[in-house]
Amino acid sequence: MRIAVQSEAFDLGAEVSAFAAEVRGAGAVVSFTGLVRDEGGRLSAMEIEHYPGMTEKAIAGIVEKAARRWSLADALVIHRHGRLEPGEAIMMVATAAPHRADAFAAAEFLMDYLKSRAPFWKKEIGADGAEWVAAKDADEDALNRW
Amino acid sequence: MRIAVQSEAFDLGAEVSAFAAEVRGAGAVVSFTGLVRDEGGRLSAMEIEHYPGMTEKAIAGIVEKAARRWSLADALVIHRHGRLEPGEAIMMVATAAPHRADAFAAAEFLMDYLKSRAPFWKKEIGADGAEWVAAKDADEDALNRW
Amino acid sequence: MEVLYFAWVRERIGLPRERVETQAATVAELVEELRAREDRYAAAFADLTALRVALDQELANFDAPLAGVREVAFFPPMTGG
Amino acid sequence: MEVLYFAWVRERIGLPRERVETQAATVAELVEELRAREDRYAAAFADLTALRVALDQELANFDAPLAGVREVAFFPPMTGG
Repeated sequence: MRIAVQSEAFDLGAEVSAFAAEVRGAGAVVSFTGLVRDEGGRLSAMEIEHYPGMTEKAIAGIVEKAARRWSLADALVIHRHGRLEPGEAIMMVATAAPHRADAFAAAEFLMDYLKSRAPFWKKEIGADGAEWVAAKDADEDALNRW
Repeated sequence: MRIAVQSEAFDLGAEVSAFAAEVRGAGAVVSFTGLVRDEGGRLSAMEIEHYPGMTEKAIAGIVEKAARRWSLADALVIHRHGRLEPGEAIMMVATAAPHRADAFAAAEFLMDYLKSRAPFWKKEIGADGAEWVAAKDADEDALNRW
Repeated sequence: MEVLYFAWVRERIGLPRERVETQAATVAELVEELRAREDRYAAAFADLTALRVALDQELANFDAPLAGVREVAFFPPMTGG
Repeated sequence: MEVLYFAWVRERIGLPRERVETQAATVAELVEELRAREDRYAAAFADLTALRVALDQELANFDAPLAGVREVAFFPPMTGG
Protein backbone atom coordinates (compact mmCIF):
# COMPACT_ATOMS: atom_id res chain seq x y z
CA MET A 1 0.00 0.00 0.00
CA ARG A 2 1.50 3.35 -0.97
CA ILE A 3 0.13 6.86 -0.40
CA ALA A 4 1.76 9.94 -1.90
CA VAL A 5 0.62 13.55 -1.45
CA GLN A 6 2.80 15.74 -3.60
CA SER A 7 2.96 18.90 -5.70
CA GLU A 8 5.06 17.22 -8.42
CA ALA A 9 3.45 15.67 -11.48
CA PHE A 10 3.44 11.86 -11.57
CA ASP A 11 3.82 9.51 -14.52
CA LEU A 12 0.47 7.71 -14.74
CA GLY A 13 1.70 5.02 -17.16
CA ALA A 14 4.83 4.27 -15.15
CA GLU A 15 2.83 4.09 -11.91
CA VAL A 16 0.17 1.74 -13.31
CA SER A 17 2.82 -0.38 -14.97
CA ALA A 18 4.96 -0.72 -11.81
CA PHE A 19 1.85 -1.36 -9.68
CA ALA A 20 0.65 -4.20 -11.94
CA ALA A 21 4.16 -5.67 -12.20
CA GLU A 22 4.61 -5.87 -8.42
CA VAL A 23 1.34 -7.49 -7.38
CA ARG A 24 1.49 -11.21 -6.77
CA GLY A 25 -1.51 -13.48 -7.02
CA ALA A 26 -3.82 -10.74 -8.29
CA GLY A 27 -5.87 -11.32 -11.40
CA ALA A 28 -7.39 -7.85 -11.59
CA VAL A 29 -5.91 -4.35 -11.51
CA VAL A 30 -8.10 -1.24 -11.70
CA SER A 31 -6.81 2.30 -11.99
CA PHE A 32 -8.62 5.61 -11.85
CA THR A 33 -7.15 8.96 -12.81
CA GLY A 34 -8.73 12.36 -12.39
CA LEU A 35 -7.70 14.94 -14.99
CA VAL A 36 -8.15 18.72 -14.96
CA ARG A 37 -10.92 19.38 -17.50
CA ASP A 38 -10.55 22.50 -19.60
CA GLU A 39 -14.34 23.14 -19.42
CA GLY A 40 -14.43 24.11 -23.08
CA GLY A 41 -11.48 26.47 -22.74
CA ARG A 42 -12.97 28.42 -19.81
CA LEU A 43 -10.50 26.98 -17.31
CA SER A 44 -6.89 28.14 -17.38
CA ALA A 45 -5.67 26.38 -14.22
CA MET A 46 -6.71 24.57 -11.08
CA GLU A 47 -5.25 25.20 -7.65
CA ILE A 48 -5.52 22.50 -5.03
CA GLU A 49 -5.11 23.36 -1.37
CA HIS A 50 -4.71 20.67 1.25
CA TYR A 51 -4.19 20.21 4.98
CA PRO A 52 -0.66 18.83 5.43
CA GLY A 53 -0.60 16.11 8.06
CA MET A 54 -4.33 15.48 8.11
CA THR A 55 -4.35 14.64 4.39
CA GLU A 56 -2.00 11.70 4.73
CA LYS A 57 -3.81 10.40 7.84
CA ALA A 58 -7.23 10.72 6.21
CA ILE A 59 -6.11 8.87 3.08
CA ALA A 60 -4.43 6.13 5.14
CA GLY A 61 -7.69 5.67 7.06
CA ILE A 62 -9.68 5.39 3.83
CA VAL A 63 -7.24 2.83 2.38
CA GLU A 64 -7.37 0.79 5.62
CA LYS A 65 -11.17 0.75 5.45
CA ALA A 66 -11.03 -0.53 1.87
CA ALA A 67 -8.46 -3.19 2.81
CA ARG A 68 -10.68 -4.46 5.63
CA ARG A 69 -13.69 -4.65 3.37
CA TRP A 70 -12.29 -6.22 0.20
CA SER A 71 -9.68 -8.83 -0.56
CA LEU A 72 -6.97 -6.48 -1.85
CA ALA A 73 -3.52 -7.59 -2.95
CA ASP A 74 -2.40 -3.95 -3.04
CA ALA A 75 -3.58 -0.33 -3.30
CA LEU A 76 -2.00 2.94 -4.37
CA VAL A 77 -3.14 6.55 -3.95
CA ILE A 78 -1.31 9.55 -5.40
CA HIS A 79 -2.85 13.01 -4.99
CA ARG A 80 -1.34 16.28 -6.09
CA HIS A 81 -1.71 19.75 -4.61
CA GLY A 82 -0.68 23.17 -5.92
CA ARG A 83 -1.24 24.57 -9.40
CA LEU A 84 -2.25 22.29 -12.28
CA GLU A 85 -2.94 22.98 -15.95
CA PRO A 86 -5.88 21.58 -17.95
CA GLY A 87 -5.16 18.01 -19.05
CA GLU A 88 -2.85 17.32 -16.11
CA ALA A 89 -3.54 14.38 -13.79
CA ILE A 90 -4.80 15.54 -10.38
CA MET A 91 -4.64 12.16 -8.72
CA MET A 92 -4.83 8.43 -9.22
CA VAL A 93 -5.81 5.33 -7.35
CA ALA A 94 -4.95 1.76 -8.26
CA THR A 95 -6.27 -1.43 -6.69
CA ALA A 96 -5.30 -5.06 -7.19
CA ALA A 97 -7.39 -8.05 -6.15
CA PRO A 98 -7.78 -11.72 -7.04
CA HIS A 99 -11.04 -10.97 -8.89
CA ARG A 100 -12.40 -7.99 -10.77
CA ALA A 101 -15.45 -7.25 -8.59
CA ASP A 102 -13.25 -6.49 -5.55
CA ALA A 103 -10.77 -4.41 -7.54
CA PHE A 104 -13.58 -2.28 -9.05
CA ALA A 105 -15.51 -1.88 -5.79
CA ALA A 106 -12.40 -0.88 -3.83
CA ALA A 107 -11.35 1.67 -6.46
CA GLU A 108 -14.81 3.27 -6.48
CA PHE A 109 -14.93 3.27 -2.69
CA LEU A 110 -11.51 4.97 -2.52
CA MET A 111 -12.66 7.59 -5.03
CA ASP A 112 -15.94 8.29 -3.24
CA TYR A 113 -14.16 8.77 0.08
CA LEU A 114 -11.25 10.78 -1.35
CA LYS A 115 -13.82 13.15 -2.91
CA SER A 116 -15.54 14.04 0.35
CA ARG A 117 -13.35 12.89 3.25
CA ALA A 118 -9.79 13.82 2.31
CA PRO A 119 -8.93 17.48 3.06
CA PHE A 120 -8.38 18.87 -0.41
CA TRP A 121 -10.06 21.98 -1.84
CA LYS A 122 -10.10 22.80 -5.54
CA LYS A 123 -10.12 26.30 -6.97
CA GLU A 124 -10.77 26.88 -10.64
CA ILE A 125 -8.89 29.74 -12.26
CA GLY A 126 -10.57 31.05 -15.39
CA ALA A 127 -10.69 34.12 -17.58
CA ASP A 128 -13.51 35.51 -15.39
CA GLY A 129 -11.61 35.03 -12.15
CA ALA A 130 -11.14 32.29 -9.58
CA GLU A 131 -13.79 30.20 -7.84
CA TRP A 132 -13.72 27.49 -5.21
CA VAL A 133 -15.31 24.27 -6.47
CA ALA A 134 -18.46 23.57 -4.44
CA ALA A 135 -18.93 20.09 -3.01
CA LYS A 136 -21.79 18.28 -4.74
CA ASP A 137 -24.67 16.65 -2.86
CA ALA A 138 -24.18 13.70 -5.21
CA ASP A 139 -20.66 13.20 -3.87
CA GLU A 140 -21.89 13.11 -0.29
CA ASP A 141 -24.74 10.79 -1.33
CA ALA A 142 -22.24 8.46 -3.03
CA LEU A 143 -20.88 7.53 0.42
CA ASN A 144 -24.24 6.06 1.40
CA ARG A 145 -23.91 3.15 -0.99
CA TRP A 146 -21.00 1.68 1.01
CA MET B 1 -12.36 4.02 -29.78
CA ARG B 2 -9.72 1.37 -30.44
CA ILE B 3 -10.04 -2.43 -30.36
CA ALA B 4 -7.04 -4.73 -30.69
CA VAL B 5 -7.10 -8.54 -30.66
CA GLN B 6 -3.54 -9.78 -30.75
CA SER B 7 -1.13 -12.51 -29.66
CA GLU B 8 1.63 -9.99 -28.84
CA ALA B 9 2.11 -8.64 -25.34
CA PHE B 10 1.10 -5.02 -24.83
CA ASP B 11 2.63 -2.33 -22.63
CA LEU B 12 -0.06 -1.53 -20.05
CA GLY B 13 1.62 1.64 -18.78
CA ALA B 14 2.25 3.03 -22.26
CA GLU B 15 -1.34 2.26 -23.30
CA VAL B 16 -2.93 3.90 -20.23
CA SER B 17 -0.61 6.87 -20.54
CA ALA B 18 -1.31 7.43 -24.25
CA PHE B 19 -5.05 6.92 -23.70
CA ALA B 20 -5.19 9.52 -20.92
CA ALA B 21 -3.03 11.97 -22.88
CA GLU B 22 -5.28 11.86 -25.95
CA VAL B 23 -8.69 12.34 -24.37
CA ARG B 24 -10.07 15.86 -24.52
CA GLY B 25 -12.61 17.18 -22.08
CA ALA B 26 -12.58 14.07 -19.92
CA GLY B 27 -12.10 14.38 -16.19
CA ALA B 28 -12.03 10.66 -15.44
CA VAL B 29 -10.06 7.75 -16.88
CA VAL B 30 -10.55 4.18 -15.63
CA SER B 31 -8.46 1.21 -16.67
CA PHE B 32 -8.87 -2.47 -15.94
CA THR B 33 -6.24 -5.13 -16.57
CA GLY B 34 -6.66 -8.87 -16.24
CA LEU B 35 -3.48 -10.74 -15.28
CA VAL B 36 -2.72 -14.46 -15.44
CA ARG B 37 -2.76 -15.61 -11.79
CA ASP B 38 -0.23 -18.25 -10.84
CA GLU B 39 -2.79 -19.94 -8.54
CA GLY B 40 -0.16 -20.49 -5.87
CA GLY B 41 2.34 -21.94 -8.36
CA ARG B 42 -0.08 -24.54 -9.76
CA LEU B 43 -0.44 -22.73 -13.08
CA SER B 44 2.42 -22.80 -15.54
CA ALA B 45 0.69 -21.12 -18.49
CA MET B 46 -2.63 -20.06 -19.93
CA GLU B 47 -3.71 -20.62 -23.50
CA ILE B 48 -6.40 -18.42 -24.96
CA GLU B 49 -8.30 -19.52 -28.04
CA HIS B 50 -10.56 -17.15 -29.93
CA TYR B 51 -12.79 -16.98 -32.98
CA PRO B 52 -11.03 -14.70 -35.49
CA GLY B 53 -13.51 -12.41 -37.18
CA MET B 54 -16.31 -12.86 -34.68
CA THR B 55 -14.10 -11.66 -31.80
CA GLU B 56 -13.53 -8.21 -33.30
CA LYS B 57 -17.22 -7.84 -34.23
CA ALA B 58 -18.41 -8.94 -30.81
CA ILE B 59 -16.09 -6.52 -29.02
CA ALA B 60 -17.08 -3.67 -31.35
CA GLY B 61 -20.74 -4.38 -30.56
CA ILE B 62 -20.05 -4.31 -26.81
CA VAL B 63 -18.14 -1.03 -27.06
CA GLU B 64 -20.96 0.52 -29.13
CA LYS B 65 -23.49 -0.52 -26.49
CA ALA B 66 -21.38 1.14 -23.80
CA ALA B 67 -20.98 4.31 -25.88
CA ARG B 68 -24.76 4.56 -26.36
CA ARG B 69 -25.39 4.14 -22.67
CA TRP B 70 -22.76 6.39 -21.08
CA SER B 71 -21.20 9.69 -21.97
CA LEU B 72 -17.80 8.37 -23.08
CA ALA B 73 -15.01 10.55 -24.43
CA ASP B 74 -13.11 7.42 -25.51
CA ALA B 75 -12.75 3.68 -24.94
CA LEU B 76 -10.00 1.14 -25.57
CA VAL B 77 -10.04 -2.68 -25.53
CA ILE B 78 -6.96 -4.85 -26.01
CA HIS B 79 -7.30 -8.63 -25.69
CA ARG B 80 -4.58 -11.20 -26.24
CA HIS B 81 -4.84 -14.77 -27.48
CA GLY B 82 -2.29 -17.57 -27.59
CA ARG B 83 0.02 -18.69 -24.79
CA LEU B 84 0.60 -16.48 -21.73
CA GLU B 85 2.75 -16.92 -18.63
CA PRO B 86 1.64 -16.20 -15.04
CA GLY B 87 1.83 -12.48 -14.30
CA GLU B 88 1.29 -11.48 -17.93
CA ALA B 89 -1.55 -9.14 -18.85
CA ILE B 90 -4.35 -10.99 -20.67
CA MET B 91 -6.32 -7.93 -21.63
CA MET B 92 -7.17 -4.37 -20.72
CA VAL B 93 -9.99 -1.90 -21.10
CA ALA B 94 -9.81 1.85 -20.60
CA THR B 95 -12.67 4.33 -20.52
CA ALA B 96 -12.70 8.12 -20.39
CA ALA B 97 -15.70 10.24 -19.43
CA PRO B 98 -16.42 13.72 -18.11
CA HIS B 99 -17.22 12.28 -14.66
CA ARG B 100 -16.07 9.26 -12.69
CA ALA B 101 -19.41 7.44 -12.37
CA ASP B 102 -19.70 7.00 -16.16
CA ALA B 103 -16.07 5.96 -16.57
CA PHE B 104 -16.38 3.31 -13.83
CA ALA B 105 -19.77 2.00 -15.00
CA ALA B 106 -18.65 1.73 -18.63
CA ALA B 107 -15.44 -0.10 -17.67
CA GLU B 108 -17.36 -2.61 -15.53
CA PHE B 109 -19.95 -3.07 -18.27
CA LEU B 110 -17.22 -3.74 -20.85
CA MET B 111 -15.60 -6.29 -18.54
CA ASP B 112 -18.86 -8.09 -17.76
CA TYR B 113 -19.69 -8.41 -21.45
CA LEU B 114 -16.16 -9.33 -22.55
CA LYS B 115 -16.22 -12.15 -19.96
CA SER B 116 -19.33 -13.84 -21.34
CA ARG B 117 -20.06 -12.42 -24.80
CA ALA B 118 -16.70 -12.19 -26.58
CA PRO B 119 -15.58 -15.52 -28.12
CA PHE B 120 -12.48 -16.30 -26.06
CA TRP B 121 -11.81 -19.57 -24.24
CA LYS B 122 -9.15 -19.97 -21.58
CA LYS B 123 -7.23 -23.15 -20.90
CA GLU B 124 -5.07 -23.48 -17.82
CA ILE B 125 -1.87 -25.46 -18.19
CA GLY B 126 -0.60 -26.86 -14.90
CA ALA B 127 1.63 -29.59 -13.55
CA ASP B 128 -1.38 -31.95 -13.47
CA GLY B 129 -2.35 -31.30 -17.07
CA ALA B 130 -4.50 -28.85 -18.96
CA GLU B 131 -8.07 -27.83 -18.26
CA TRP B 132 -10.54 -25.51 -19.95
CA VAL B 133 -11.75 -22.78 -17.60
CA ALA B 134 -15.46 -23.23 -16.95
CA ALA B 135 -17.74 -20.21 -17.30
CA LYS B 136 -19.10 -19.12 -13.92
CA ASP B 137 -22.79 -18.59 -13.22
CA ALA B 138 -21.73 -15.39 -11.46
CA ASP B 139 -20.32 -14.05 -14.73
CA GLU B 140 -23.58 -14.71 -16.56
CA ASP B 141 -25.51 -13.22 -13.64
CA ALA B 142 -23.32 -10.10 -13.77
CA LEU B 143 -24.93 -9.20 -17.12
CA ASN B 144 -28.33 -8.87 -15.46
CA ARG B 145 -27.35 -5.76 -13.58
CA TRP B 146 -27.07 -3.72 -16.79
CA MET C 1 -21.78 -24.63 -45.10
CA GLU C 2 -18.70 -24.17 -42.94
CA VAL C 3 -18.98 -25.62 -39.44
CA LEU C 4 -16.45 -24.43 -36.83
CA TYR C 5 -15.62 -25.89 -33.43
CA PHE C 6 -13.80 -24.17 -30.59
CA ALA C 7 -12.21 -25.08 -27.24
CA TRP C 8 -13.21 -28.52 -25.89
CA VAL C 9 -15.79 -28.97 -28.67
CA ARG C 10 -12.92 -28.74 -31.17
CA GLU C 11 -10.79 -31.12 -29.10
CA ARG C 12 -13.59 -33.67 -28.67
CA ILE C 13 -14.49 -33.71 -32.36
CA GLY C 14 -10.86 -33.56 -33.34
CA LEU C 15 -10.94 -30.81 -35.93
CA PRO C 16 -11.36 -27.04 -35.96
CA ARG C 17 -13.65 -26.76 -38.97
CA GLU C 18 -15.21 -28.74 -41.76
CA ARG C 19 -17.46 -28.32 -44.76
CA VAL C 20 -20.89 -29.89 -44.17
CA GLU C 21 -23.55 -30.51 -46.81
CA THR C 22 -26.92 -30.48 -45.10
CA GLN C 23 -30.61 -29.93 -45.65
CA ALA C 24 -31.14 -29.16 -41.96
CA ALA C 25 -33.63 -26.30 -41.50
CA THR C 26 -32.46 -25.31 -38.00
CA VAL C 27 -29.38 -25.52 -35.83
CA ALA C 28 -31.07 -28.24 -33.76
CA GLU C 29 -31.58 -30.37 -36.91
CA LEU C 30 -27.93 -29.88 -37.88
CA VAL C 31 -26.91 -31.00 -34.39
CA GLU C 32 -29.03 -34.15 -34.80
CA GLU C 33 -27.30 -34.95 -38.09
CA LEU C 34 -23.84 -34.44 -36.58
CA ARG C 35 -24.69 -36.50 -33.47
CA ALA C 36 -25.70 -39.43 -35.71
CA ARG C 37 -22.36 -39.41 -37.53
CA GLU C 38 -19.88 -40.79 -35.01
CA ASP C 39 -19.36 -41.19 -31.27
CA ARG C 40 -17.03 -38.20 -31.04
CA TYR C 41 -19.82 -35.96 -32.38
CA ALA C 42 -22.37 -37.57 -30.08
CA ALA C 43 -19.99 -36.92 -27.17
CA ALA C 44 -19.40 -33.27 -28.15
CA PHE C 45 -23.13 -32.58 -28.56
CA ALA C 46 -24.33 -34.68 -25.61
CA ASP C 47 -25.46 -31.67 -23.53
CA LEU C 48 -26.68 -28.69 -25.49
CA THR C 49 -27.02 -26.56 -22.35
CA ALA C 50 -23.19 -26.65 -22.17
CA LEU C 51 -22.92 -25.32 -25.74
CA ARG C 52 -23.35 -22.04 -27.53
CA VAL C 53 -23.86 -21.48 -31.26
CA ALA C 54 -23.05 -18.59 -33.58
CA LEU C 55 -24.50 -18.15 -37.07
CA ASP C 56 -22.33 -16.06 -39.37
CA GLN C 57 -20.46 -14.86 -36.30
CA GLU C 58 -23.52 -13.74 -34.34
CA LEU C 59 -24.72 -15.58 -31.23
CA ALA C 60 -27.96 -17.49 -31.95
CA ASN C 61 -30.32 -20.05 -30.44
CA PHE C 62 -30.50 -23.75 -31.29
CA ASP C 63 -33.94 -23.29 -32.86
CA ALA C 64 -32.66 -20.60 -35.25
CA PRO C 65 -33.17 -21.29 -38.99
CA LEU C 66 -30.13 -22.06 -41.16
CA ALA C 67 -31.49 -20.57 -44.40
CA GLY C 68 -28.81 -18.38 -45.98
CA VAL C 69 -26.26 -19.10 -43.25
CA ARG C 70 -22.71 -19.71 -44.47
CA GLU C 71 -20.86 -20.27 -41.18
CA VAL C 72 -22.03 -22.13 -38.07
CA ALA C 73 -19.82 -22.27 -34.97
CA PHE C 74 -20.23 -24.45 -31.88
CA PHE C 75 -18.38 -23.72 -28.65
CA PRO C 76 -18.69 -23.76 -24.85
CA PRO C 77 -19.74 -20.65 -22.90
CA MET C 78 -17.14 -17.95 -23.44
CA THR C 79 -14.48 -17.14 -20.86
CA GLY C 80 -12.92 -13.89 -22.01
CA GLY C 81 -11.69 -10.94 -20.01
CA MET D 1 -4.59 26.28 20.75
CA GLU D 2 -3.76 26.50 17.05
CA VAL D 3 -6.68 27.40 14.81
CA LEU D 4 -6.31 26.70 11.08
CA TYR D 5 -8.41 27.93 8.16
CA PHE D 6 -8.54 26.49 4.67
CA ALA D 7 -9.93 27.43 1.25
CA TRP D 8 -12.50 30.26 1.30
CA VAL D 9 -12.58 30.28 5.11
CA ARG D 10 -8.87 31.15 5.03
CA GLU D 11 -9.46 33.80 2.36
CA ARG D 12 -12.40 35.37 4.17
CA ILE D 13 -10.59 35.56 7.51
CA GLY D 14 -7.38 36.58 5.81
CA LEU D 15 -4.93 34.23 7.46
CA PRO D 16 -4.11 30.51 7.34
CA ARG D 17 -3.62 29.94 11.07
CA GLU D 18 -3.44 31.71 14.38
CA ARG D 19 -2.90 31.00 18.05
CA VAL D 20 -6.12 31.44 20.06
CA GLU D 21 -6.39 31.60 23.85
CA THR D 22 -9.84 30.40 24.81
CA GLN D 23 -11.87 28.88 27.62
CA ALA D 24 -14.46 27.57 25.13
CA ALA D 25 -15.66 24.10 26.12
CA THR D 26 -16.89 23.09 22.66
CA VAL D 27 -16.26 23.90 19.01
CA ALA D 28 -19.58 25.79 18.93
CA GLU D 29 -18.45 28.01 21.82
CA LEU D 30 -15.15 28.71 20.07
CA VAL D 31 -17.08 29.65 16.91
CA GLU D 32 -19.18 32.10 18.99
CA GLU D 33 -16.01 33.73 20.35
CA LEU D 34 -14.49 34.04 16.89
CA ARG D 35 -17.72 35.41 15.38
CA ALA D 36 -17.77 38.16 18.03
CA ARG D 37 -14.24 39.32 17.15
CA GLU D 38 -14.62 41.05 13.78
CA ASP D 39 -16.85 41.18 10.73
CA ARG D 40 -14.52 38.96 8.68
CA TYR D 41 -14.91 36.18 11.29
CA ALA D 42 -18.66 36.73 11.44
CA ALA D 43 -18.74 36.44 7.64
CA ALA D 44 -16.64 33.26 7.58
CA PHE D 45 -18.77 31.58 10.26
CA ALA D 46 -22.14 32.90 9.09
CA ASP D 47 -23.44 29.49 7.98
CA LEU D 48 -22.14 26.51 9.91
CA THR D 49 -23.84 24.04 7.56
CA ALA D 50 -21.33 25.21 4.92
CA LEU D 51 -18.40 24.43 7.24
CA ARG D 52 -16.57 21.38 8.49
CA VAL D 53 -14.30 21.12 11.52
CA ALA D 54 -11.37 18.87 12.38
CA LEU D 55 -9.93 18.43 15.89
CA ASP D 56 -6.30 17.34 15.93
CA GLN D 57 -6.70 16.38 12.28
CA GLU D 58 -9.79 14.20 12.72
CA LEU D 59 -13.21 15.27 11.43
CA ALA D 60 -15.52 16.23 14.30
CA ASN D 61 -18.89 17.83 15.03
CA PHE D 62 -19.52 21.37 16.19
CA ASP D 63 -20.73 20.13 19.58
CA ALA D 64 -17.48 18.22 20.19
CA PRO D 65 -15.56 19.15 23.40
CA LEU D 66 -12.25 20.99 23.08
CA ALA D 67 -10.62 19.56 26.21
CA GLY D 68 -7.08 18.45 25.37
CA VAL D 69 -7.33 19.55 21.74
CA ARG D 70 -4.25 21.28 20.35
CA GLU D 71 -5.31 21.96 16.76
CA VAL D 72 -8.70 23.04 15.42
CA ALA D 73 -9.27 23.46 11.69
CA PHE D 74 -12.22 25.06 9.91
CA PHE D 75 -12.88 24.53 6.22
CA PRO D 76 -15.62 24.06 3.62
CA PRO D 77 -16.74 20.57 2.52
CA MET D 78 -13.80 18.81 0.90
CA THR D 79 -13.45 18.50 -2.86
CA GLY D 80 -10.68 15.97 -3.41
CA GLY D 81 -10.31 13.29 -6.03
